[in-house]
Amino acid sequence: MKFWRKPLDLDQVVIPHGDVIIIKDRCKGCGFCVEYCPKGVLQMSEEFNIKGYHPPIVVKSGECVNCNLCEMLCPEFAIYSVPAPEDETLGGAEESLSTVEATKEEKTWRRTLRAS
Amino acid sequence: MSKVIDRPEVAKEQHPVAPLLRMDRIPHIWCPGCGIGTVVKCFATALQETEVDLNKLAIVSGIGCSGRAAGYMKLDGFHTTHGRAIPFATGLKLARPELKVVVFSGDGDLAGIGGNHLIHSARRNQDLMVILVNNFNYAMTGGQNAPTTPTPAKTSTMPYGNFEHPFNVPHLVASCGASYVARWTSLHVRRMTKSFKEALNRKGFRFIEVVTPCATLYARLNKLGLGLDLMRFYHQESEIRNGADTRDVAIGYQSKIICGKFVDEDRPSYLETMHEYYRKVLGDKYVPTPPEGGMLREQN
Amino acid sequence: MSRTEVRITGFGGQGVVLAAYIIGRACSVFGGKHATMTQSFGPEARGAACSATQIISDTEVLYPYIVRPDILIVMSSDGYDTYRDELKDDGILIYEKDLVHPILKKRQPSFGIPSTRIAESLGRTIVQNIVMIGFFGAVTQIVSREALRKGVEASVPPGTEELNLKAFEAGLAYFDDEYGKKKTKKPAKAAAAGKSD
Amino acid sequence: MEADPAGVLTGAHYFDGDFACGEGAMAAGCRFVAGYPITPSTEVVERISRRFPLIGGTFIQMEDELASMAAVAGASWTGTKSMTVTSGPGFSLMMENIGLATMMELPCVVVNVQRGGPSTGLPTMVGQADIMQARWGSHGDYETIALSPQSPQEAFDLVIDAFNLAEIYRTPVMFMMDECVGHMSEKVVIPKPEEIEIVPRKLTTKSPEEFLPYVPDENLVPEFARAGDGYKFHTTGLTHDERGYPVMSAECQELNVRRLVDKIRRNAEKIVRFEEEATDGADVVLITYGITARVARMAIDIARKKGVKVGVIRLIVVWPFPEKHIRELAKKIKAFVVPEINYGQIALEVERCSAGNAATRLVSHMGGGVHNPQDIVDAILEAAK
Repeated sequence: MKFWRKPLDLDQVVIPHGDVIIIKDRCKGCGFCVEYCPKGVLQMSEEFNIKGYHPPIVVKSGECVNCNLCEMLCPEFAIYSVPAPEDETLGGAEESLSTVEATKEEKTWRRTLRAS
Repeated sequence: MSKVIDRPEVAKEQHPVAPLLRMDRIPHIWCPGCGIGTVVKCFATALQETEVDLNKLAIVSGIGCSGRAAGYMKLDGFHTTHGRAIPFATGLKLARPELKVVVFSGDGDLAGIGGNHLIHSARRNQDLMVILVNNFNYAMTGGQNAPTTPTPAKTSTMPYGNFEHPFNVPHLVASCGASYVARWTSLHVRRMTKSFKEALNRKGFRFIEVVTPCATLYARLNKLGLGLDLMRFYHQESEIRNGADTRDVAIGYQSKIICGKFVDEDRPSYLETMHEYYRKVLGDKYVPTPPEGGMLREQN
Repeated sequence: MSRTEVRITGFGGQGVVLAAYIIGRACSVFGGKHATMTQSFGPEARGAACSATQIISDTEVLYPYIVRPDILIVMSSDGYDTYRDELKDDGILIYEKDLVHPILKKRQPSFGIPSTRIAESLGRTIVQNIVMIGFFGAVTQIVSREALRKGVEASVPPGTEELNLKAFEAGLAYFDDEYGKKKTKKPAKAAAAGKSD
Repeated sequence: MEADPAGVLTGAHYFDGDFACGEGAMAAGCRFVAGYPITPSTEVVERISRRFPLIGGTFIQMEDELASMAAVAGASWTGTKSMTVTSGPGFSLMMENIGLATMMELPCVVVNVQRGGPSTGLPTMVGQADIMQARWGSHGDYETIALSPQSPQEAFDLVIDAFNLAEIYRTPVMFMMDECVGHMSEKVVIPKPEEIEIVPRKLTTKSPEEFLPYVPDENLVPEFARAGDGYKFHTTGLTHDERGYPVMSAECQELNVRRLVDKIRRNAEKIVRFEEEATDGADVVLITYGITARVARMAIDIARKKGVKVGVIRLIVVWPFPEKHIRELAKKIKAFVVPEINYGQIALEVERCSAGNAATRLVSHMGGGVHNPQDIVDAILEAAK
């Protein structure tokens, strides 16, 4: 993860990981989710859904921080994210962090991530 | 890892707000790029996060695009007549005071044809939560001029541009006495949801205006691009000023949109005032309508 | 089938409507008769000549408005001017002696009472209309004094019964004193006034 | 069931029709009233607003009649017996939401103390010219129930029936008083609570999972779930299916509207109510309602003395109209005489039902007063020729 300025407590923070779920035939191609995904996880696809719109696809799999912004913005109830299963998202370097108890600071950080 | 679900019937059940929606009516009728669905999502999320008793919550809509919201939510949902959502909701609330009653409707419906009800309900500080989705025009009927249309935006009945002065709705309801007044755009999903959560747990007249894109009509008639372009505009031109004087929050054409929580006062609500007053003047003789309503029941 | 039409008129604040109401209530609820009241509404009910009408009958009142009153009770000169001509040629005129100076007609029995002055002497001008009711009852005998008394008692604001009953009795007494003993003017029986229709 | 004693002021009273109507509503179990002041109906809500805080009811004076009727519709969804009160101009404003209540199938009572119209007309004086508006005033096809009292006592008695009919058929019921009855005071006897028969709201016994808001029973009336009982139903003024979901199709419109109309029409014989006197062997039959019925009886007495065989039908329930009965009667008599305080409304219905078999003679009065009985006598004599 890139930071404009590295947080002092970066080593204590758990960066959540999420899976994006797209219900593509519900999509009307407004592009809100693609535009506002803070991690650039999504892109409009070339594919048409049954209504003839281009639904989003996940292009940066593993980058999702499960912030739910796509889910909140989507007017069609067509996309949402869920926490990624632990075994898939936690690589060796981050493994030690997974056991760190959530601190007050961490919660603040999460809220900051979630702020639109 | 990340996935695209191709089996809608499975995904339907999994969407976090699915339990609050009438999934048998989704997809809804709103246009691509319209923001009403976003407001519904945020409201549903607020309901989930506040854990209000959904059995005791009613949603009332008037007519128009936003008026369809009551039909998509799995609540006691009332889709009423044009402009009359607030008085209808008033009847529901007063006849069964334990209900939480939310009015979800549009700017034309609530501030235009229903404008009289809006101001009087705010004046009484009636125990209603009102979500006004403002897309600056009468969209369902084809983009006609609304009481919120900024000057000189074009509408289908002001083809040369609107010359009428629009309402500054937060100021209108605040000056009438509403106890909670906020405005967000449909881009401010977190703050909007937070406002909904706060308002759900307040008494009195709680008013939240949400500025949303109308891509099909308002944006097209004014060559403002797609819904996404309007969202980008909100991103650039909205300014959060909590506690702002509502006199300063009028919305001009493509001007800055002042957002925030403007009013949050602990004023006695209509029901509180009524109960307190009757108790004072009638004493023990006062028999209030029971919380579960004044319905006659068979005596056992 | 007897039908007696009564009009009561006065100025706003004299309790014209309440007087008519009490008479109607006394006749129907306590007196076993039928009594139908109508009243003037709107601006005219608050200004100049206010009026209420009462139709008292042994049978159901079919026509709710008065045609020509058998009894005209006037408590103001405005009311007298407005309604004097409609009184039946042999109708009974009952008037507030100090406020109304009627041109008496030979065939119209007339009975005056200084009801306002009497009310003043009882301490409250406001009970003037109740004095008038007592007087009306004594003059017309259209319903028993007892029924009228009950009508007054049941219709006045709680706590004022005593004063109002005093006013009522004063009205009765005035008649008994002024007219009752004189052989020349017998009580005009309502039955005599009420023509068969 | 019996009336709730809290609302019943048992005893002999001297009330005007408006007060009697208000008392009748409270005796019927009405506990929500929304209204807006208008002469000559205001005394109804004045009575109610004084008594409601003592008996557990809520009155609110809304900002206009549109709001009043909408609030009544909302309140009815809580199972509370609800009513609004108005006169002609306000009745016009209520029509939109009377339509909503009809479409949503909401029991409620709309009192119209009729005055002279059109427009502001004669605010303090009598009229009967809203009878057709009661029938057809809201847009679209629907059937309505309307009652018309002739005295303060009936204003009390019949408004209870109005509430009961509203419950049985899940529909707004129009209570068509007139200024004369509303403003006349007479003796009104209010019985004991146990002598007053009340129809309570019939709630569904189904669970929320199996409940659909617009599945009709054998009377074509759907079962009711109140707001706040966990049914989470949807209802709309749009044409809807059994789930209450809007369906924009001719087929759904056919089912929806046909049932709305038929639930009254097919039960019309049960709802129709009139008083009939001496129609057997009559040459002339008067059709009357409201205050006019009383005045007409004077005319009948006079006409009978002149040897005319006159019968009379007094409509207690004005809508539905006793169509079948009038059709039969038309074959046996010479003429109908219809006195009403308008320029011919029920007369049109009589004429339609008599289908050319008997003449129909309107005795119209434009309002501001009641008929001179002689005018009705003249019409009877003319009709008997």
